[in-house]
Amino acid sequence: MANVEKQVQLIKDISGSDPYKCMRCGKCSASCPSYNEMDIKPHQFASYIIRGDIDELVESKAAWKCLSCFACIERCPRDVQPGKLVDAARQIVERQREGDYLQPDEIPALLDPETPQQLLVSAFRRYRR
Amino acid sequence: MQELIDRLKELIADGTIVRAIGWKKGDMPYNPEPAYFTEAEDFDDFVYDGFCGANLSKMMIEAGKLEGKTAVCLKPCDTYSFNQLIREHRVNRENTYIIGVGCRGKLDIEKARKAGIKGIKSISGVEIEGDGDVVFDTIYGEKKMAYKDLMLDRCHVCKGKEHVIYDELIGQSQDTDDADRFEEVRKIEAMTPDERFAYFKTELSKCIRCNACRNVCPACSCRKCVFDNTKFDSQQKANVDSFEEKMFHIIRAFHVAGRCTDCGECSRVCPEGIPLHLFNRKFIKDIDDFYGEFQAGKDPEAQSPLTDFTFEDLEPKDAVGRGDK
Amino acid sequence: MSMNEEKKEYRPLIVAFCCNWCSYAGADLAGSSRLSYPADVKIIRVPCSGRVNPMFILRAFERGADGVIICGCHPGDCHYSTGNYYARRRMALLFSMLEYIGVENGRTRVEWCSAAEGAKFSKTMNEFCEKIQSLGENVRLGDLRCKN
Amino acid sequence: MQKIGVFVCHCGTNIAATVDVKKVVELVRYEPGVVFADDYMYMCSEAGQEKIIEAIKEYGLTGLVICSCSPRMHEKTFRACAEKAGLNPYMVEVANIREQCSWIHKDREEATKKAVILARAAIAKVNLNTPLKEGESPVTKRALVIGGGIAGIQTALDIADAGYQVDIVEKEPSIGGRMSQFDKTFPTLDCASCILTPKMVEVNQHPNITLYTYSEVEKVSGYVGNFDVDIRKKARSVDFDKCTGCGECSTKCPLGKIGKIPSEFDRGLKNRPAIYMPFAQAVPAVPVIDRENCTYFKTGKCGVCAKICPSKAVDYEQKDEIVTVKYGAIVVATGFDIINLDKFGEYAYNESPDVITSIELERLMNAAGPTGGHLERMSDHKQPKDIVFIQCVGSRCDSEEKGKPYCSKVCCMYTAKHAMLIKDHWPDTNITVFYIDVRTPGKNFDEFYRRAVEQYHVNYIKGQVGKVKPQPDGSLMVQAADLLDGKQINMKADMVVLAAAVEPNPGVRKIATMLTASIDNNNFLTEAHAKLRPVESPTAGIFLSGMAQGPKDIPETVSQAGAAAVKVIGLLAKDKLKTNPCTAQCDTLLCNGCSTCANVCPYGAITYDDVQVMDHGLRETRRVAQVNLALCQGCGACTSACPSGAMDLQGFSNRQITTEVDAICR
Repeated sequence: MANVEKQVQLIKDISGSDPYKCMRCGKCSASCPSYNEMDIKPHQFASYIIRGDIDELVESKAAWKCLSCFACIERCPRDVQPGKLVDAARQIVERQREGDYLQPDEIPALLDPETPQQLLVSAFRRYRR
Repeated sequence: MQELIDRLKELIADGTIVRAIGWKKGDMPYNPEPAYFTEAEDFDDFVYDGFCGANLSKMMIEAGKLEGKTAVCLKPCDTYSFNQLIREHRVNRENTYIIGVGCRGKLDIEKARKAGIKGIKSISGVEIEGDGDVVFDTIYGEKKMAYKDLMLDRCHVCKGKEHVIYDELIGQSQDTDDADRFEEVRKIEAMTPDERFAYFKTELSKCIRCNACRNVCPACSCRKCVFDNTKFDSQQKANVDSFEEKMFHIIRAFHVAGRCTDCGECSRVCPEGIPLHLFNRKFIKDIDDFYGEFQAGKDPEAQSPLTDFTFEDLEPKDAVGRGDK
Repeated sequence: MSMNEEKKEYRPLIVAFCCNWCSYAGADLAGSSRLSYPADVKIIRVPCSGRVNPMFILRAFERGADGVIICGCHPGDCHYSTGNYYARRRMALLFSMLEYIGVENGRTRVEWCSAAEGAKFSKTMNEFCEKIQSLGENVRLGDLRCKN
Repeated sequence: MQKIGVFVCHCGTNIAATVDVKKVVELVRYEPGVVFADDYMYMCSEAGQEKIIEAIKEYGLTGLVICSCSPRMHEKTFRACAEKAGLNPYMVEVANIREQCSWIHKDREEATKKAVILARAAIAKVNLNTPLKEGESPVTKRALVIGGGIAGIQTALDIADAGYQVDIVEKEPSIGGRMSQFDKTFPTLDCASCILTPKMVEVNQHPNITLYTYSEVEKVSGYVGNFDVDIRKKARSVDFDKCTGCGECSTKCPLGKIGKIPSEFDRGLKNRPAIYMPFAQAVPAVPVIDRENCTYFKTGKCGVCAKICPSKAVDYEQKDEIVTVKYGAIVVATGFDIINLDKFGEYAYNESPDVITSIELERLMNAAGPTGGHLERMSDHKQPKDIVFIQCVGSRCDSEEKGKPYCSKVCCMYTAKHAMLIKDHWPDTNITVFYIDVRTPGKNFDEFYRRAVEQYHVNYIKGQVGKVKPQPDGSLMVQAADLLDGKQINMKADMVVLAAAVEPNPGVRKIATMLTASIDNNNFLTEAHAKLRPVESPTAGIFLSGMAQGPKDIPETVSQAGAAAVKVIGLLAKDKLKTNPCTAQCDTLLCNGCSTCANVCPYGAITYDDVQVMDHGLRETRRVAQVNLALCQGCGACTSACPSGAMDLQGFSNRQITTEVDAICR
């Protein structure tokens, strides 16, 4: 239980967004280009985190089908930013592998087939500025 | 000086004025005191020299109520104070005849004492018209000091030799401004908070609450000081540790903020030598920085910065921490 | 600074002057919205921030307050049109003077808070309490004449 | 020494749940001056007040401290209660131990401690209270209504019908406001102009109503009962008395044919001439010249309208005129507009003429509108087959960058109305409404919405639209997700209608500042109390009507307009108002006559006089400040500016505040 709370907190910390702000309007799902590929839809991310079903979210296909196109982040009227939430879920998986913080020049050497492409794409989009 | 005496006598004789306010000789050559002159023989004691530092403008508050006109001798800087008093309706301009007297800077006997000059019998070279050194005849012989070196600190940051209000001028004035008015304030601002606190603690702990600063100050012109009325429960004379005791100087400085002309009388009269003008000058500097340059007493029509505002005024939170890197 | 072996939990004493029209109502709104802030804050109702005489602030410090905050209507929104403008100048000068004599920054604060800003009121008070908590007990402002 | 009674209220559990009320009573009992202390479940109740009255009589109390809810709530109640028992009402102080204590603190011990301190401060203050007497000020029996929409019209009519003079100031050339742009109204589908126009005419003909159209409030001074308002009557360039409203000028204006000036009334869907009436039923039926666009005003040439006007009413030389009028009360009914949609690029409003707002749709469906009531696409003038409605555009957003945080309240209902009206006229139109929630609280409201679904088969889909994309073939692709079916939808539409969020008329901030009426973060005017005083501003004499106060539909606006009118009538019916006795007072023995206070007084309430004073046996004439009690509003600015402390504020005196500080810091 405590572990779940910690994970929820971690997701909030990494994403910097508050799942409780979600009003289930579905603009994210409407905007999502990967919608059909996802088992958990973008507008459901917040509910999973609020309920504490982090494992399910982390193990979902959805987490790795997100293209990090950021359309949902851009359009979310409530600043819940589902794309950031799911990105945080991915980060949790990766951090459990103890691959925590990286310097940019370390990346090429670390690029092993085990690192999910999606994580890199998202990371680059997220930190591009 | 003789020209001044002759003119004052003449004014009394022709009925223009009933009395004059000037300085008369003190018990020592360096401590003349403010006085009223009405009869011709009163003028035997009249003196006006480098040691006549006292700002006589405040005396007009009471003198203005007397029957008939009063002449008052004002140095250039004193006229700012007088203007400020006019703005606050504290003096009766109609009843005042202002003689703008010349000034080449006023002298501070403490400077001589610090230079080791003791046992003074007489002093020469302090006339307004002169331009030589000051010569002390002491019981240890003759000592000399440059006039400038003997000047009050305030005269080194003189506002200028022009009188801003007068009925007639007698005597020449000189520019004595050779220092930066806010340098001392800046020096304190540059200290760490601990140093600043230590500095003011040292200075203020000397205060004996003699009220000399308050009584001499031409801006502190209230009929009854807030510290003497019951409106704030701030007068608790029995209790040495009272509010008044602790906050006196800061409240006094605040009360004259925007009204203080920086005449420097507070520091001149403080028997403990506390540099009280540093409070006032800090307010003046802040007012200049925050709301644009303002010289109290320059223009009696100008709105005081504390009774004025603009929509975009500085927020209080931005008024502090400006020195922090 | 001497530190006691066992540190008693320090709770600051904070006096808040709130104008009746905006900030006091904002504080009421914070209350009816149940937006909590520490009980260290005690509010004194004044008609306008322009009513706050610097004497009151110094008095509070002298009597042992650790922080004083003045809340008023936003510039332009004063119920009496202009009171907060004068307060703003007065406080800017006073705060700068307090800093000048070596008092820690942050013990005094001015915040504009409307009747609709209950959340802002609560947030402001929380921040202010935190700041005062970190500054600790007010020693310097207790006696500006500094005679111990 | 005062004899003070302290009464601590439980407020049910509102206070008692967090504050140990009994303990507060025990601890304040021995405070200086306190002779009686007690607690009660509801101090403000009849029984509670009875308790206070009894105690006043039994113990001969000279001062009261009530520890209860905010003084903004019940100070008046307790003052009246004291008065009933023969005590001066200003001998009452309220310690706010609910809003500022029990409701925000959780720890019982801490909250109790704070309650005691707040009570002590109030006790200390009461010890210094003095009986105060209210003054009187006259009431100007005339009201001003700012805004001539349905809210302002209804307020004005109600006040005028009660027999008081009312002026309406409207910045547009005609009254009517937003409602005059609407086609039909929900939930009964009445034609908007059929119900509004008669009211507009009534306003125009009412003997008690004066209309200032094409006018703006320029300056407001004074106070409740005695406002002075400067109204700028903008130059209409048409002589009011000569014009017959024949409309010949508008027809002949060369710019009307060129068609470069978009009509504000038709939301830019149609053009208008430079001399124009906004719409056919405009009141007054007198055109104005839009000087910014008029060729005569730009180049000095043309002058057609002046030449053809049969009654020679066109007057190019007319100037803005400023009139100053006295009012007893002012109603703000400045209404609303819809938000700018620039930041919603995903909905392609600026890209495609076929993406329109709901107000534009109103115009398109109106028989007097740009298309004569025929629904057509602005791009190709074809009748749309598939129409998509998008709800909550810019409403219910989290941050200012995204939009407005509130629900605009009217969109769900007018969208159902639009859907039904379209289906009624053109039954084979397919209508899809994308919603987040359908909100229909109100009489016959949900029934109305259900009719759209059940009778008209309007397709409601839960899920906000993500994107509207104009297609090369001229259609629009709408991308959304049906959240309940779990399907993403890509739907072709011929027309998209956006339910854009409402916002207060942007001019309201300036007006609120002039009136010193408070305004919230969304520019809605704040009411004096959200529940109990919803049509009054906290500023006395200022009343609120319509959307200026918050989103509301026409029935609600009309009821609020009536309520505001009643409050105004209640005020104007009085011959005299009691004035706040908490005014400034000058101690002539301390006053220096320095004028500092007069410089900061916002009301010009301070003058100086030479008066004879006796100061410790010394008789002299001094220049001292005098406060005009009718003008003084009790802000206290003078008291803080006064160097000598001569100026003091009754009810909030220097000593009272200082003693409160001391009590808190004890």
